[in-house]
Amino acid sequence: MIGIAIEALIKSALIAFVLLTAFAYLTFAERKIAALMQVRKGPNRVGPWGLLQPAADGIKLIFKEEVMPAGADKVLFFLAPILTMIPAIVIVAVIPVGPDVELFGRTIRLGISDLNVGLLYILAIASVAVYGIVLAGWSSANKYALLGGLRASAQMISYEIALGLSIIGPIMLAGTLSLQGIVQAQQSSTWYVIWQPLGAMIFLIAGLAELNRAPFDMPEAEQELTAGYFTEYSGMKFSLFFMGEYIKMVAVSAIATTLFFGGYLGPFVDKLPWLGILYFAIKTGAFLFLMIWIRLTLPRLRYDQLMAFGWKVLLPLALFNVVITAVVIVFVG
Amino acid sequence: MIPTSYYLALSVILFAIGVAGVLLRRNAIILFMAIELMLNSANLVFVAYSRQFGALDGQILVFFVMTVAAAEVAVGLALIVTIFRSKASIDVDDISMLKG
Amino acid sequence: MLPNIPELVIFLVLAVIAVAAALGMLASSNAIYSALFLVVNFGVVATFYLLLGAPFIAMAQVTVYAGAIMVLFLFVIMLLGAEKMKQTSHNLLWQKPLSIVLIVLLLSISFYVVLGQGVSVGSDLMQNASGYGSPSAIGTLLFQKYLFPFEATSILLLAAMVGAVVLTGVRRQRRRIRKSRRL
Amino acid sequence: MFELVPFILLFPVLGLLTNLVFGRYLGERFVGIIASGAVAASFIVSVIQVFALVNNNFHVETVLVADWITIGKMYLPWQIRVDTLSVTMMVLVTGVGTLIHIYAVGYMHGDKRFARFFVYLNLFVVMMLVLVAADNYLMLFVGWEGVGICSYLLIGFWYDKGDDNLGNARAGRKAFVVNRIGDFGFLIAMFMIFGAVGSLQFDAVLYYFENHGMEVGQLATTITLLLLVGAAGKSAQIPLFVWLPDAMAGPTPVSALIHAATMVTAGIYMMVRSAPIYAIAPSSQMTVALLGAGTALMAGTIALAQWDIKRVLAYSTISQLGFMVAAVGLGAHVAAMFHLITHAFFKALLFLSAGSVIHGVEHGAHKSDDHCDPQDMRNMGGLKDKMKITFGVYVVGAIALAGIFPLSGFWSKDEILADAWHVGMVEGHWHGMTVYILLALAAVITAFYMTRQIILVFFGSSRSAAANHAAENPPTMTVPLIGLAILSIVGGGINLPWSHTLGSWLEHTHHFFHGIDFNLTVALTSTALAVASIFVGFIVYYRRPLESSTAPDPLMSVLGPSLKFFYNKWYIDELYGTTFVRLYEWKARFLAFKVDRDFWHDFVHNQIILKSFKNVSGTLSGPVDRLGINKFFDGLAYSVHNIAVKVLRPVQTGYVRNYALGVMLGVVMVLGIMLIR
Repeated sequence: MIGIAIEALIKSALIAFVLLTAFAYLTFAERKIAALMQVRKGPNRVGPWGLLQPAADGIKLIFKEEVMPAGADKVLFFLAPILTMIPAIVIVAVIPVGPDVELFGRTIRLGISDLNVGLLYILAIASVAVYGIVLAGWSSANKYALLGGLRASAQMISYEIALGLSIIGPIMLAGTLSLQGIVQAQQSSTWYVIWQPLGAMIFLIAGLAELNRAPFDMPEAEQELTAGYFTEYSGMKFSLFFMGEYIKMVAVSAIATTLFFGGYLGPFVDKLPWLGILYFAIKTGAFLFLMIWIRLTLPRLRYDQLMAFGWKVLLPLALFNVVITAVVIVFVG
Repeated sequence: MIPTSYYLALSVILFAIGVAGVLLRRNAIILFMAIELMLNSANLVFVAYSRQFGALDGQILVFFVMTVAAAEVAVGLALIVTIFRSKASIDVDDISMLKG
Repeated sequence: MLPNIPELVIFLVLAVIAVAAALGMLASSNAIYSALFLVVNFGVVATFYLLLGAPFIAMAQVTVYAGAIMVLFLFVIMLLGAEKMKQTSHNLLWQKPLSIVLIVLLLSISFYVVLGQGVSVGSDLMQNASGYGSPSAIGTLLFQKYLFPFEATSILLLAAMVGAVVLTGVRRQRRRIRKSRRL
Repeated sequence: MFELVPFILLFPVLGLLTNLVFGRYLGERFVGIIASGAVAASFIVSVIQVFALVNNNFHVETVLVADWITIGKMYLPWQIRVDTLSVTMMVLVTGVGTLIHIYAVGYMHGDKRFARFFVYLNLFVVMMLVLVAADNYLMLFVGWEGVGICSYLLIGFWYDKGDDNLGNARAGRKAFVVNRIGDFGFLIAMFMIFGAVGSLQFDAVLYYFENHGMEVGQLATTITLLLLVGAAGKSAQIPLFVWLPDAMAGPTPVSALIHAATMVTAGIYMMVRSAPIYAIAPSSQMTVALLGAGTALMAGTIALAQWDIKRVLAYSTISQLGFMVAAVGLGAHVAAMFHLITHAFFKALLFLSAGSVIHGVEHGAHKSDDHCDPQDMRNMGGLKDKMKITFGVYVVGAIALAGIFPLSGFWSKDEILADAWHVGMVEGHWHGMTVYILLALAAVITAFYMTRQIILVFFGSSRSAAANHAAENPPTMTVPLIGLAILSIVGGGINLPWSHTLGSWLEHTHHFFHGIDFNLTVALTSTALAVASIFVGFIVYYRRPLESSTAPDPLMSVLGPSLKFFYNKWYIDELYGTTFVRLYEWKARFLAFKVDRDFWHDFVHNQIILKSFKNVSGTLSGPVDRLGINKFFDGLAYSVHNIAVKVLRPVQTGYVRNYALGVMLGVVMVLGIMLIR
């Protein structure tokens, strides 16, 4: 009993540490990749190749002044960034990063938990993630922030449906809601992206929209809303929002990897279980790169286009995908 | 194992609070939330009894209640928005006339 | 058979949070706070579902109530800007005392019934059987025994969807706005 | 393959439903395609049934469609009988029906009730198929009545035309009423059959009569005579033939389909179906044979004197039906069925060609503004160059009808004559010889009036502007004509004397159905008579053609008053008019004016009932109502009003929370009550 608790605690701490580090270096990576694509150098002064830049940024943000707007709702203004962060970290709990390994004489599952309702858990947490943004927008007592918050929440609610429908394909193929189960099911067939190309596409697009990232970064459209829901935020609270967004990027990439790209599976994983973590990291990293690439490539959509796309294109497509998958499963087996 | 009656007691309290919300508050939205609270306390009873009798039917019922609640909220909030547009108020005491 | 101490402590703490959140919903003057208190309450109830061996229902509770319904509430409140209601004159004088008397009566009757029922846990047997409350068990029951109610529910949802769209439809909105410039 | 048989009925039903519901939106082309396609599909299924029967060694097969009536021991299913006889009829009805449907698409072009026409036509096909597919007398009767109603609907299709704008409607009514007389006989026969056998299933009934032949001879005679009444109504025999000529008021495809090829054959079919009953009633067989032969001759003489192109054909039809009835009476069922089939071919062909002629002349009438009667042969003449195809097929039909070797009519008519000869000379029955002589005379007359018709219509010079401007019709009309013409030429092939194909085919239905050997004497005699008759016809009409449309018939000088007698149809209509119709009209008038109006309405109703009601209601409304009841209810209303104002209105505050409080109060009260109990 105690052993399990300690193990869970250690794993949680590790995951939190990995995620925070990933956040820091994801920002760095994004700036470097952007520079690369725009033929310039990017951060290169702090440390070798600018590797310490994230640390410098962090220190700077900590020492910035925390501004509290005049008409703001103080409690919620304070609570909102935290509410944004928590779901982003918590959602990772059910993702398996590798197969079971033997360590110190006990079998350890690489992943905090393996719920039999794992995917439902992910959907549930994803649906709660709206609160931080909505409340941030509202509590700032700022019209830009409020509009940004409302836009963000409408966008997230709308795309959540397509997101939920797109993961039904892997669920039906694997016959389980457990992520570990889905990964193992992909061992016997192949990666589900082969069977579910449309589902994977929809998941990726809806995922981007859930993240409020380009080309769906409407809530923070600078030209119209300055910085959207975090217009009034500064210092550490601002960086929490930032952190939330990048951790969510990692989370979405990890989920996509698990559902459609075989998770930690790869050659020799059954012999060397630790390799699984490497494979998982590589696949997730590829997704993160893809997201950055998309951001640097595609222009932002107009808001009405975005909503119309979500409801009129993505949702019907996702429904179609579900129906086709069901029909194929019933008739082909 | 927590006895079923503890859950029942808790849901009775929650239900009573919901009733109080309906009877005492005048904000239509809060009134609505109080109704949701009552539904939730009923759900809790269903699930508790579902465990006691080892039958899943209670959970199924909760599932249906949730669906109904979702439908109810969609229509109810649409009504509130419509009322607000014509009255500029969501005080239920202001909506005492049949004439819009 | 009484529950063991850690379980009881967890239950009591959660129950206190639930009741406190419900009271907070009832008492707060700001509708946003009410909604947030209610979200907390729903979260706690979801935890109770987990404790009661209903993980599927728990997740559905979070997704539907916390994730969809309450967000909708928040959304409407913010959209209308109706978080703080102006108090207008109050002419229902006997409403409040009578309500309180009735609520106390309801509570006492219910407690009399509930506590008079005695302490029972129910059969561990079924609950400990693997698959109790799992999605597949629920799904099997839902699509076999309760297929007709399930389909009826889908029609209900469709009706609600159409209703909501019609009630707040664009055409109506424009005309209303033209008619009253109060918005 | 037998399970396909319900589709024979289903296709036309679907077709008619489609046209009924969507007809007015579809446009002529689609309505025509749907209606014709439905019948064509039925035709294909019917042909499949032929092969099914062959595969089944010709054994009869019944297909249960639905249970219908079950009362006590009586069990009448909706069941389709597939045997050689019924399949023959199915193929005939759907085959000829298809061609006529296609023809009708062209003929009815531009009619304002186009879709309705095809609904009726499909309904007719359905009903006829029910009739021939029936496995019991009651189902047969359903089809029997069904074709009757379709006939009524279709004869009166142009109900707003004819004399006084009512003529066509009257013709429809006449057909309906006359048929009803026949149905009356059929119904009573059916009741008697049920009384004797306890079932209406063909198998049971026929088995009963075959095995109780001696004991029930008297009963069989009565039943068969009653059945004859029914057949006479449907198949237009003496004395009930008067409706058929009037039925020419309907559109020509109707005349072809109903009054030549199918419906009128229902009577023949029914008698052939009931053959085992007739077999044990020789006296009624004799009656049937003489009646048929008499009809054949009488109708032939009338046809001789008519001017209306379709009317000639109508009487010719009656005459040919007389041949068939006579054949049935002689026990020559195969010959009857054979003639039925070939007659369906060439009479449909003749009617449709006549329709083509009428259509062509109408066309000419529109063009030349000459609005003479387009059906009157006196207004025609010289059409053979203007309508070449029509002329060709018309001649084929006429030769086939006249019975010239080797066309189909020759083989079938000769078989009947040979049968009559056989009964008369070989078996030595006096009625056989009588029938032979009557039928031979009728055949001679047939050849003569067909010659007369062809010459009047196609030869000589045009006697009106309309005929002068007549033109050939579109392919939808001419192609079915050519098809029917081919069938009329080769149709005799189904039962050549030395192969007896049809005979051996039908033998599987009743063992005593069999053909008769070829009789060279009879064949030569009749052919010689027919050729001579045609020759005489040429002499009379071709050498001295009519000069104008008002000139008298050249025959007038020869036959004189008897031709007038023929022209007026032996004054049969007048006879019926003075005897039956006037009597009924007098009775109806008496009932309507004396009994109904004077007694029931004026006296009983107005004097007794109305007056007493007035008195009673006067007292009720005055003192009782106004002073007693009204006061009471006024008071009641006021008290209700007061209660509402003082008690109920304050409760209706309009505040939701108040109402919720009320609900809560109720909940607590119910809970409390439950707790106390």
